[in-house]
Amino acid sequence: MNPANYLYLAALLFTIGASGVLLRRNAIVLFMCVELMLNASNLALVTFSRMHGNLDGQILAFFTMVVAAAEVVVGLAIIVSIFRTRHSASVDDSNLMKL
Amino acid sequence: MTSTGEAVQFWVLAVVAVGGALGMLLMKKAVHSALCLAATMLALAVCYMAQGAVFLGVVQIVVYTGAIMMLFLFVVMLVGVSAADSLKEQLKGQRIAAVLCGLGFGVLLVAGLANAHLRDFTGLSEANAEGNVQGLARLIFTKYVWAFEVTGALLITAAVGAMVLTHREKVRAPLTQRQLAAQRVKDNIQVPPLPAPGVYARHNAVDVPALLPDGTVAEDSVMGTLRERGQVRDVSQEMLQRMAELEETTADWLGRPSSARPQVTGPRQALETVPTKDKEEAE
Amino acid sequence: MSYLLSATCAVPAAGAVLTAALPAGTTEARRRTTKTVALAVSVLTLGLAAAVAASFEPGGARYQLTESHSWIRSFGISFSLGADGIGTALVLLTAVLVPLVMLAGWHDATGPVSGSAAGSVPEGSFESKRRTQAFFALILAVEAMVLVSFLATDVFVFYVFFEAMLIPMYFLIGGFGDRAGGPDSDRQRSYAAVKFLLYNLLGGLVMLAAVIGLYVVAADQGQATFSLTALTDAISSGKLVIDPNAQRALFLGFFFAFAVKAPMWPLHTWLPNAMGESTAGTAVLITAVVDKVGTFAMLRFCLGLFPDASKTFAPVIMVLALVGIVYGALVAIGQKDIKRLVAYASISHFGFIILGVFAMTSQGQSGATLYMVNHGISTAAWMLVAGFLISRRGSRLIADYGGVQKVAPVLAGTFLIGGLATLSLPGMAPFVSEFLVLVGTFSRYPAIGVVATFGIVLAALYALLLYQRTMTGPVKAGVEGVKDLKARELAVVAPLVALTLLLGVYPKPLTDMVNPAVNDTLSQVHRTDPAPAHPVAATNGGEQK
Amino acid sequence: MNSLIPLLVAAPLAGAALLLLGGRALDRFGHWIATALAALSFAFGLALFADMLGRDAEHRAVTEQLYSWIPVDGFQADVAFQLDQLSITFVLLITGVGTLIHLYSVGYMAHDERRRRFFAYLNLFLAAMLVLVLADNYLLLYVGWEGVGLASFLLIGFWQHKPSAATAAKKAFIVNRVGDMGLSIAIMLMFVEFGSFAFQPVFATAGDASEGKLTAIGLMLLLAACGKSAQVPLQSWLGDAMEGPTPVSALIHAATMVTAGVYLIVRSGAIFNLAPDAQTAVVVVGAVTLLFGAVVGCAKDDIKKALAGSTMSQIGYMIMAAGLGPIGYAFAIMHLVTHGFFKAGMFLGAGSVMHGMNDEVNMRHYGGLRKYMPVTFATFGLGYLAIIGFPGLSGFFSKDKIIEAAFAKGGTEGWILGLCALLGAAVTAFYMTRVMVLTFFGEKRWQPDAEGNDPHPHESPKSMTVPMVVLAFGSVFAGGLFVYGNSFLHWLEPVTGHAEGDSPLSPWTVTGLATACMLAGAALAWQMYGRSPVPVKPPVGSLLTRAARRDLLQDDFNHAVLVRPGTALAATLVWFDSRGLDGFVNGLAAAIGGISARLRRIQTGYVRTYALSMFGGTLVLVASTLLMRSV
Repeated sequence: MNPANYLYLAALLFTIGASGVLLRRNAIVLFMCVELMLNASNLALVTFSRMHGNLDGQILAFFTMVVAAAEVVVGLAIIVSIFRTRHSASVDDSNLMKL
Repeated sequence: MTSTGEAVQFWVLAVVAVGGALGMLLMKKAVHSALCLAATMLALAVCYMAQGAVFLGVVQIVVYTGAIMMLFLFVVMLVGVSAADSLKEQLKGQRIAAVLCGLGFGVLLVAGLANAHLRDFTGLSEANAEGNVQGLARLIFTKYVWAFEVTGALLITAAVGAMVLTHREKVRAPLTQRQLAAQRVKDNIQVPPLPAPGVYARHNAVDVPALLPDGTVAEDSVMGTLRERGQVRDVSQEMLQRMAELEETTADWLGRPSSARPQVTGPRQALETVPTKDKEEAE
Repeated sequence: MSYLLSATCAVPAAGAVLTAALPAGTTEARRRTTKTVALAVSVLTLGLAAAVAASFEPGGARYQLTESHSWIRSFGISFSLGADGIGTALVLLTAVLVPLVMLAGWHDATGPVSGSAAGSVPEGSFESKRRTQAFFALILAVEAMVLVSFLATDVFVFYVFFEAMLIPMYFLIGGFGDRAGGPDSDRQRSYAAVKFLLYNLLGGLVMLAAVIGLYVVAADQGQATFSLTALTDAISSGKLVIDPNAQRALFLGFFFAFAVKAPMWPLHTWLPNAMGESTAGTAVLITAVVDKVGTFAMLRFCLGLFPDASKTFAPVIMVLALVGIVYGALVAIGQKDIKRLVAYASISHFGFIILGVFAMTSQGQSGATLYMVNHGISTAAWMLVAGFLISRRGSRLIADYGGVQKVAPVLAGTFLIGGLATLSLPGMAPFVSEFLVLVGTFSRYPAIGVVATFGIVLAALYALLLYQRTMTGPVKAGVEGVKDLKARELAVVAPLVALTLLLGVYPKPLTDMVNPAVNDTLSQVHRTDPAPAHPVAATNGGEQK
Repeated sequence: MNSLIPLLVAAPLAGAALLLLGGRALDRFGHWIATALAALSFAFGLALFADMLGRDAEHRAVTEQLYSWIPVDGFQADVAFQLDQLSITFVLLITGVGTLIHLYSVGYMAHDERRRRFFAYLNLFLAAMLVLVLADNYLLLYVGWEGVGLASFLLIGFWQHKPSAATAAKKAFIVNRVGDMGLSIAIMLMFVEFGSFAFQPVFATAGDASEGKLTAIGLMLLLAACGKSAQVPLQSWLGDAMEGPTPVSALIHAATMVTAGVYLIVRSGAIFNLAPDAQTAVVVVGAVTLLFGAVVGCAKDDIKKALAGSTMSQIGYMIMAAGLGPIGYAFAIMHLVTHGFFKAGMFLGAGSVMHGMNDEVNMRHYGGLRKYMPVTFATFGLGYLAIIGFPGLSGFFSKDKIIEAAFAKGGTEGWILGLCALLGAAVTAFYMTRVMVLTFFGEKRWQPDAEGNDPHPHESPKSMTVPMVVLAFGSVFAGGLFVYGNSFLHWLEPVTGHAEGDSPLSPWTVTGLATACMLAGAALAWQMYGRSPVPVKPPVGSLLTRAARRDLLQDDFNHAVLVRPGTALAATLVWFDSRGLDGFVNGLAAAIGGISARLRRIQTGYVRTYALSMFGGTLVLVASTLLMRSV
């Protein structure tokens, strides 16, 4: 089997994640989709590092994870506070970003 | 080319991962989505290990599946386990556009990958010669030390930020029980204590509202959060059914004419929902 | 390398910062300190400008006291200054006018924005607390930027300050008006300010494109610099050859910006609003100082950088300028608002200046340069006296006045002098320049010269009509209370009147300063004066005996 | 000695500056300062005159270079004075008459609280007029030219509280501006043609220029002269100019300023001599104006306006003479000088009459005043005899010479001009007799003035009568003095040159004809106004009379042809400026605003929409990059 399949897999997952972001309205699920996308990219990175035979790809993936963790922390906090104020976790209910 | 073993493993894991992803995408309830995502992540963790990124695999399992997904679940609990998206899309054309974009993107990526010739593979054998963790460590603390420090700072900031965002300043001292009582008498909405949930000798679950004498539910006997999530289990109907049957049998047994039999009336309007003040206290 | 020029520009800039930083003027005493500081700074600037003029030898090189500080090396941009005759004359004009404008606007920035807005500004709010600082700091900022634009010998530096000028001007126009506006004067003023900003911004952006284009063209031929002197030398020596079409495009890019700033018909419509709504002092700043940057830049940049294109477009531009002369004068005659009338008169005068610049004769261009100075002085006198009058009566409408000379003879007299200067009466400065422009134009384009001469009749018409309607006749109701000029106001007007007369009788120092630069410009465009058909013997009455 | 020339100008200029800046402190004696300075200037003039007499004819002209005024390459304008026979003549006339009128004004303006300013303006006028006649180049002449215009503007509008005065002042200045335009164009033409506009070089090289150019220059100069000297078609301002105080009318609008046009033409003789067409134009203008003014003078009831009409007509004589070329130059100047005397005298007389009659100007409200103001009557009478050309008085000689010169022009045009001149003489006699009779003879027709108090005519104070007497002497003897041995002719000849035309008529015939015309006109006037009582209310009169009362409809003409279209044009342009140009600009702004308001709709505020657009964008980008790669 050609390890490039890992890349196809990553692409597939990424696409699913992306469409999820566009389709779901629940903020939490939205976040999960984003996580999925990050994971897909991580997979790709790991695969690349295997291709090139050096660990830099993995390092990058590692950093991605860290950043993702940070992002999740903040993001979820935001979701919670929004839910507190508007009693809803749907991103469509908070559409104040317009004139 | 890799070993058949890995090939088998890959196909299995790929199916699991994609399935999980799709599940996450399609499940109505957030909890299910979270679980599906956890599955995908586990599968990916194994993929990492299979590709010689042992450390990352472990981190994936511990940090992601272990910590982050749990965090997700906590929030889901907070927001409501069974709070489900309504399936109707209110942004016009969003769904179709999204699907099209998704497909187009996938096609593009795949096409791109197909165009790129990825034949030659130098494995990680020598890179991982002294062990994957050591290799990573060497890089992290030499070449990428600066980035490493920065991410550390980022994490701190994130943590503080999360606290700032979720922390709520107490503007007034919390009321004592006495003050609460006085307050309740003063604004005279619900002077006696709220009714306890559960129907005597039938149910004792917190999500079952008590029934008023006329058989309607006492909404405020159920805690606010459940009401918020719409997880109140209304059993008034079956209660009334049973009452009706009881009346029937008694009437038959006494042989009363049907005219003299009392009409079973359906439940009245439920009480209007309790004022918001109490609701907030309930939260 | 002397630092005199940069000092001249830096002092007002520093003064602006200082003034803005002074404690907020809640009390009259504090306000006075603010004003005094600002005035002192402007006077110091005047001293420096005088030093520049003194150390400038008319006989010497075109650009003197040059200094250059590298700024953006990779693009060959350097903060380089240099004073030539034309620039020095205008620097002097600016340095003279700013203190007088401050003195004239001594009380313009104390009260609320305008009569209608009275009370809309709660006491103690930022508006009323920092207004004084803001007003004087903005004036100083404008002065600094104008000075740099007059002295810059680097195209990019010039562009930057040419544009940056708009910011303080925008706030001056939008934030401070005379108390004579109608009920919606605030709306009118903000409209005027925005109009001013957008108009000039548009021009500036077109110019920016042209500036970049110029750099690209020059860089292609190994002249990767923004230095004006280097470029003009390269062009005149043929080392840098811009192909005709590109040159025309670039010329138009530059000229458009300057024509908006000047302003030239038909791009003038922002001027009447801006001058009408702002305070008299600001109006003077606009018409006498800021707009001069436009005409000055035509002379220095358009002609210097694009000689052939200038020659190509000269006839068109002159016709437009001619239209502007007649049009401005006629519209001025039809005005009901004193300040708008002055504005349209200025438009007519700018027509003359542009005429002189593009006639490309030494008389025309010397005349145009003198015209910039003289118009600045005379219009300042006219406008400021008008401002004093308006501030007394609280109305800009000509119809509200009449018989002022009865109650305020000195005011009326100075106003008449200003008007006579505007209609360029011989013996007053504007006559010299106007006649030079006419002669210069006539000697190359007789027809245009003749038509332009009609301008002097129309000028007499609007100036004297204004005087007759406001000052003469029986005293109108509401005018009786008008007081005559106070000492402060006399201190403003007297120097202007004195200068008008002095430069009218003995303009030689100015002409000696300007002529070499003009000749240099003419040599850049390879133009020589048309020779007289039957030259008289060398010893005519004109030679100095 | 030449260093006196600048002082000539400086003295009155200093006076003007002093009085204007001096402030109220000078109110009490400022007028005496002004008069003294005028007299001083006159003294300088006499000194220079004496000095000039001391030299022989060739070396009388001197130039005094002060400093270089506008030095620009190829363009040299200097402040330089030239004093020759012609200019000294004017200097003496201006300063002399000027001083007398200063003196007169001391009495006349005694009760005006703005007297100081009045005298400042008078001094300013003297200075400007002297610059005009002393300049050695046209540009400096232009300075004086507009300077006197300014002074006249200030003095006509001296009583600014009267709207009529303010309007008249503005009108005078504007009309003069039209003339000035001609002068400036002429200067430009000279500059383009000769590269200079100083007198000697231009006149020296005038011969090289083509006749067309010279004609153009000449016509432009004529336009200037028309403006300043109130000649047709720019004559309309002179009548209104009588709004000014009477001394002003005497000095500026009779004796000196209005004759500047004649000076200009005579001074530019070298150019006109080479441009016959221009000369013809000059002659025509002069002839037309001399009749025009005379006709207007006949119809006016306002004494000053009648005199203004006569001024116009007399200047018409001068201009015509000047247009005749070398034949007439000297005589034009001669008539100018004599006219300066008698017309100034008569204006002062008129002023004295008004002074005694509560500022009444309508002659129909005068009558029988000779008993009440004998000195005025006598001086005015002498002036009257002089102007109608009564044999022996100055007007007789000067006008007679002009008529001769007109005939001497020769050919049909000679005849036409001569007859015009004769006709003019007759009409002059008519209207001047009319003025004389209406004012001093007949029965009293006095009317109470606005306040209702009846006039008590009385002789004016010494300060007013003395100048009148002096001027009367001038108007009696000046002419005889000048023609005695053709002294004046020989005096001016070096400057103006002289030529004898071939007159079809002998001088004596002309004299006879002129006298006859004069007598006829006077007799007719006596017949009409002396014999029969004069109605206080003016009769309707013939069409011509009514037209003449309205200055032969000149104002109506100007109003219809220039003023109304002009105002309409201005209004239209204002509208066009606000609606057309500005409307376009604002429309543009509004359009942009509208478009952006539409575009704003895209901002739904739904995160997912933004995400979608981002995603789509990435899609497009990636696709395009890949395509680029593959292509």
